[in-house]
Amino acid sequence: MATVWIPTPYRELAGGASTVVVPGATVRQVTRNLDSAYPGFWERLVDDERDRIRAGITVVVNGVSVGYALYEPVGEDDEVHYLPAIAGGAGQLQGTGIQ
Amino acid sequence: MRPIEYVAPTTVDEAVAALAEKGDAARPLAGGTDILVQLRGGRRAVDRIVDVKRIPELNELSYDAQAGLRVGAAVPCHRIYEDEAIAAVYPGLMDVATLIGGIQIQGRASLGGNLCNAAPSGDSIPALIAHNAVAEVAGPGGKRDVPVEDFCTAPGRTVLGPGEFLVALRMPTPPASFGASYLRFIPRNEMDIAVAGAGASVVMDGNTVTACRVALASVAPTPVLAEEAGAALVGKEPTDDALAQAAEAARAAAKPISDMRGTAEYRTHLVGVLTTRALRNAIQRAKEA
Amino acid sequence: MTTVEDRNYKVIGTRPIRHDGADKVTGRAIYGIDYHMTGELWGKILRSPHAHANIVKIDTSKAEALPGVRAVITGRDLPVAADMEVDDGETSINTMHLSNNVMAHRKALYRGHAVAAVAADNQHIAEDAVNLIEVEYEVLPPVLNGREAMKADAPLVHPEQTTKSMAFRFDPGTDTGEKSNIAGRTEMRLGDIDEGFKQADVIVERVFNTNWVHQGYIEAQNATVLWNNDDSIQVWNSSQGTFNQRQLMAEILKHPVSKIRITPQEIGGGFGGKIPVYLEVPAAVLSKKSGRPVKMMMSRAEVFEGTGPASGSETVCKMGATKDGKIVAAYAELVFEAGAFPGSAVGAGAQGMFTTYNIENILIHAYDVVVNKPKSAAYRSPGTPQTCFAAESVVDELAEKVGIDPLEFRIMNAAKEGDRRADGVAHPVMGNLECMVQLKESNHYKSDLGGPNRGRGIASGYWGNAGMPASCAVSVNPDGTVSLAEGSPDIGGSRVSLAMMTAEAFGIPAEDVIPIIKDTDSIGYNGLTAGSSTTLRNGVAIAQVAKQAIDLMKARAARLWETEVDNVDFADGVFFSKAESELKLTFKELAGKLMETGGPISTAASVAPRGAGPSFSTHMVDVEVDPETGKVDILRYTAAQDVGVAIHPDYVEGQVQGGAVQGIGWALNEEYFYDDSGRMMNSSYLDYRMPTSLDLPEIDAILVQVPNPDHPFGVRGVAEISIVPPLGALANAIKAAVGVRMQELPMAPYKIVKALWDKEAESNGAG
Amino acid sequence: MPSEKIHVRTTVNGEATDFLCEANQSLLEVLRDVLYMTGTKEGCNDGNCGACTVNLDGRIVDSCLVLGVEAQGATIETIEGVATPEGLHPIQQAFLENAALQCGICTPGFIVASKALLEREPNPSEHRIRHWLAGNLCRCTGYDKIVRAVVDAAGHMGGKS
Repeated sequence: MATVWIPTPYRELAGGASTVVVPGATVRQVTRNLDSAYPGFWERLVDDERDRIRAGITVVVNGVSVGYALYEPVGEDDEVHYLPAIAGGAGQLQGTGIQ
Repeated sequence: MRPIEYVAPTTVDEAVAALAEKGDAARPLAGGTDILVQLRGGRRAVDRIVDVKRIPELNELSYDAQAGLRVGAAVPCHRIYEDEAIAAVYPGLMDVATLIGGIQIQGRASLGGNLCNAAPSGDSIPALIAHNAVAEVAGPGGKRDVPVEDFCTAPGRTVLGPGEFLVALRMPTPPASFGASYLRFIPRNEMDIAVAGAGASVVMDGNTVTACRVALASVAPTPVLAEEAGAALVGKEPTDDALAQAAEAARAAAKPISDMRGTAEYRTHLVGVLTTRALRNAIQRAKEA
Repeated sequence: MTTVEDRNYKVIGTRPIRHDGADKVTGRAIYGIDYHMTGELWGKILRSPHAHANIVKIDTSKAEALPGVRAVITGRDLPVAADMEVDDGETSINTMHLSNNVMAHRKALYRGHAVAAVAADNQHIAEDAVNLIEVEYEVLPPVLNGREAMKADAPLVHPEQTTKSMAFRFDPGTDTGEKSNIAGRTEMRLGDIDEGFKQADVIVERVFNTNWVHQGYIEAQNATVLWNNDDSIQVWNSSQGTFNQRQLMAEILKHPVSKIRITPQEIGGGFGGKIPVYLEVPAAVLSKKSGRPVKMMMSRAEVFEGTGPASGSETVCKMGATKDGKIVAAYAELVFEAGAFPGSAVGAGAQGMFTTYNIENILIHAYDVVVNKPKSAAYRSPGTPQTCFAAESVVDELAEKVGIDPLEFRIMNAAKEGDRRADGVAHPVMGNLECMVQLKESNHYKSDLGGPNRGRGIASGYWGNAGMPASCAVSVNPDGTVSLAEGSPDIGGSRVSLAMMTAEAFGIPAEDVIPIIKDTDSIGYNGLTAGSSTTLRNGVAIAQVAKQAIDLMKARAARLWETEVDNVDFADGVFFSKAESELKLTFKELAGKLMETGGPISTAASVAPRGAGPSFSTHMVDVEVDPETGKVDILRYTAAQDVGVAIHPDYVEGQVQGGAVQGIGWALNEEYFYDDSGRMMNSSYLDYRMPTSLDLPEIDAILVQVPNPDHPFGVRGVAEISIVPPLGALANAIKAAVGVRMQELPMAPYKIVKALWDKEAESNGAG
Repeated sequence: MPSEKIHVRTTVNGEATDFLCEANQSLLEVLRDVLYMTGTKEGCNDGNCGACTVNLDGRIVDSCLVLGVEAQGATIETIEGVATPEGLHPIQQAFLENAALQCGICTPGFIVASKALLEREPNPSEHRIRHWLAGNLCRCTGYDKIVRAVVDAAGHMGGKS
């Protein structure tokens, strides 16, 4: 099961926890399962219309940025972070977000 | 830039006529390093540019021990600092000719243009004042002389009337044991506008100052002659105390504003620092002269 | 982990002459504005003279009547943009805001905000015409400072804007419903901050301010645009990312992305500032209206006032350490001025702030605040110079308080692989500690200062770097050279670094690779020339295209040798038979036989690399301060930086040196100087005061090479980090020289003198 | 409305060159937009960056601060005249070998300025080089490699640096 680090402002949603362990083999599944356990995350993190992580957020799996892609694989013992997408100009409309 | 008319007269009289015909709507062009920027930025608008560089008198640079120095109004800075004889006799001019702009600007900009631009920060003006320079002005009424300290009347304004323009700057041959210096403070080492500037000249008799002039830039609406600062040293040995009195008098003559280049308080402080340093430098040069 | 020496490269690490070099030293290189088209018009923008004003009425009739004027437009000529969030470089921006920024619609939000535009037969007529446009403004009070803007009674830049309390900056988050200039707030928390400060024996808390600064690229923004009769739009411009700009133009103009082609010309610097679109949009609309190609270029004042500088900021920084020198807690509150629209680099500033150190308890509050200044844009390690200036100043003071040498203190607390950043992510392989150690071993560190009023300052910095997608194509030429098609504008020598990686992969000299930069229709998607990512991401694509091409060539060798392809291998530029050792062909030899063995070979690949590899750097500077004038002279400067693998060491050093000098400018003199009405008073190079050659000593670059394990050539970004440490390093050096702790940038001479006076008054008062 | 054009005769890079320009056009504008010699660059258009440096009658000047009409009878050398058919000038070669450029927009100005320096002073000190080039802004390199390139070129041109 993956360890999800809860973005600080959303820790209330997770009962104050800074990390939670949820199952899932992709970013999408992990985020779904996170939302099932603690409702509200999906809406905050996912842009349903475009079927991607919201603009300005990047997902980091085990220290490696996978951008806004929902279908990236997540391994059994991986860590998943949802971070601001930032770099020297990185993270554009069709691009991957940046760690 | 708005459409302009360009004329390039070859005599003083033609230039006077070309300027007089248009009044305020005409402007002389020498090195162009200020006027073209102002025209492009919309800070000045003229209909006619009178290029004075083709008039022989304005390109003349001559020195002899009897007559002194004559610098045509369009003579670019580099001609001054590349003339070793002039640089040796007029060290204050040498200082400003080498610090106005960068090498490219010095290839074009003239002391005359710097004076006529009449910026409060005009670096050459305190040095010219320190060297007792006189501006030779031509106009519809003929020629007249104006001491440089009386030339600028307000930021960007001078005593020049309609049709008048600057022909040359004249400086007497300095007496023996004369030294001059101009120092300015800028945050960078080149390509900058003085936060404050001080020009000084002294005549020494042994270790006694017999004449002294101090002039300041960037601390008043025009560059100013700080007469009291010079007077404070005359008849005295340049001790630390005497220099401090001169610096204090210079500070009193400064009426700076606060702006992006520094606060009024800081500028007044700099006047003291720069006056002291310029005086020390001038005295050193006088002793070596 | 392999070292760079283990890798045994033949081309990587050498210093060939750049492929575009002859063009650039002879003046033949074509930059954006050098591109000319028959019938082109010159466009010019009318900009708001007010920092905050409603646009009541625009009368363009006099401008339109001027002979030589071909088109005049205002914000009403742009489509109404959707209220939708999109990514734009290091920040994200709402499409409506993006559109409003290139041309004001109903309100001018900063001085310099575009309100109308003209196309005319030449630039002088265009300028005259702009001055004939009459705009009636209702002037509103501006808000010019982030802290002021946060107050309840501050004028609202966007009256409908409410504060979003959110993970980062964007919807939906939690909307407070409260009308505010605070566009967003976020926090990062690691460990237990209260517990951390309880462990501390010494605590330092200070407030730091930085002013707005500009990237300062020498080539102004420019664009030549043709809106053709078939509604295709062609753009020739100076761009840090053609694909991103194509998308932004499509969003603003509501035009199909496939009908826009951007051909990047040579680019005269960017540093983040040429990621957004500005002139491209009005030039397109003017072209549509006039039926002619329209060329536009900003004046230098327009560049300062009408593009995207780096945010001004306030940082409250509090850190605690034990008496034996372990940093145990770090707290910060960041207020970043986003400019007229939300989206500063405050998130990056928060993430980078304490990242050089292993600190278990961290809390950072960050605010993104709109003010009546230009919309901020990326500038080299966006957000991080501001916050690291604060952190590195406080770290220095902690070291002083616990009596440990500042470099030793940093070494003791240096973050290492596996340690966690403020946002919880564990560090990968990186050379943070190695930079500090190599600096400690340098001659500079061992040298004496040699005079009064001199001081030495040290500071460290972090930048995360970027990945981003890349597409490359190679074709093997019959003479054994390789043409490399790529899509990232070359802003500082990337052609040569990409050619070198290509050469390495094919086993040929760098000179035998021909790198060509393509337009948006001629190559697959490419990310920005930004985020220190160009060499990194294209290197991943190059490794892939080279492998594909070599595999195809192995099959050709097999055909020639009448053997199975499995019997053919390739190493060091030579194809050889595993079965018969005498069968060998160099790359060049085989390239000459392609036509006889099945025809030409070219391959293409698109990649989206992961694992950019973070950058760390520590700088050391010696200064002398004139206590009478406050002038700071830089005597000696050394920068140690983990560069992964230096593909072309000269250009890597150049990035280190150039960034250090931009940081020096930011630290000492550069700033946006505003009057109370929001007018920038120093919008020229003369008064903005970037460093000249005479203001600097040699900049020594120590290249620490800790290869990025996630990259085929070990590359990690090198371009941005170097601007982060100088601010703190100079503040620390000034403190060491004359005993005053400068907390506001720039550390201009008048401020240093004032600080010295205050210190003297304080000691007199105390005495 | 275009005003009347003026006929100007000059020598540009050794070739007799005539052009027509309006009085408000700078020499920079004439070079770039009338003669299509775009090697000379515009950085600030107010004499503070040196990107438009040309040699005018033996002196380096900012061509943005010269009117085209002022060039009547003048001898002008631009970046386009620095290399010869035989090859690059030693300064150009030194800029390449020392990686003294990144984006390259300031490079023509630096090369024209450096050439004028070395023709005047074959063996300048590092400080003199920094002083001479202070009117040329570079935002990419931090100047280090530019200064080194000029020192190197001086050596190749006969100076002893």
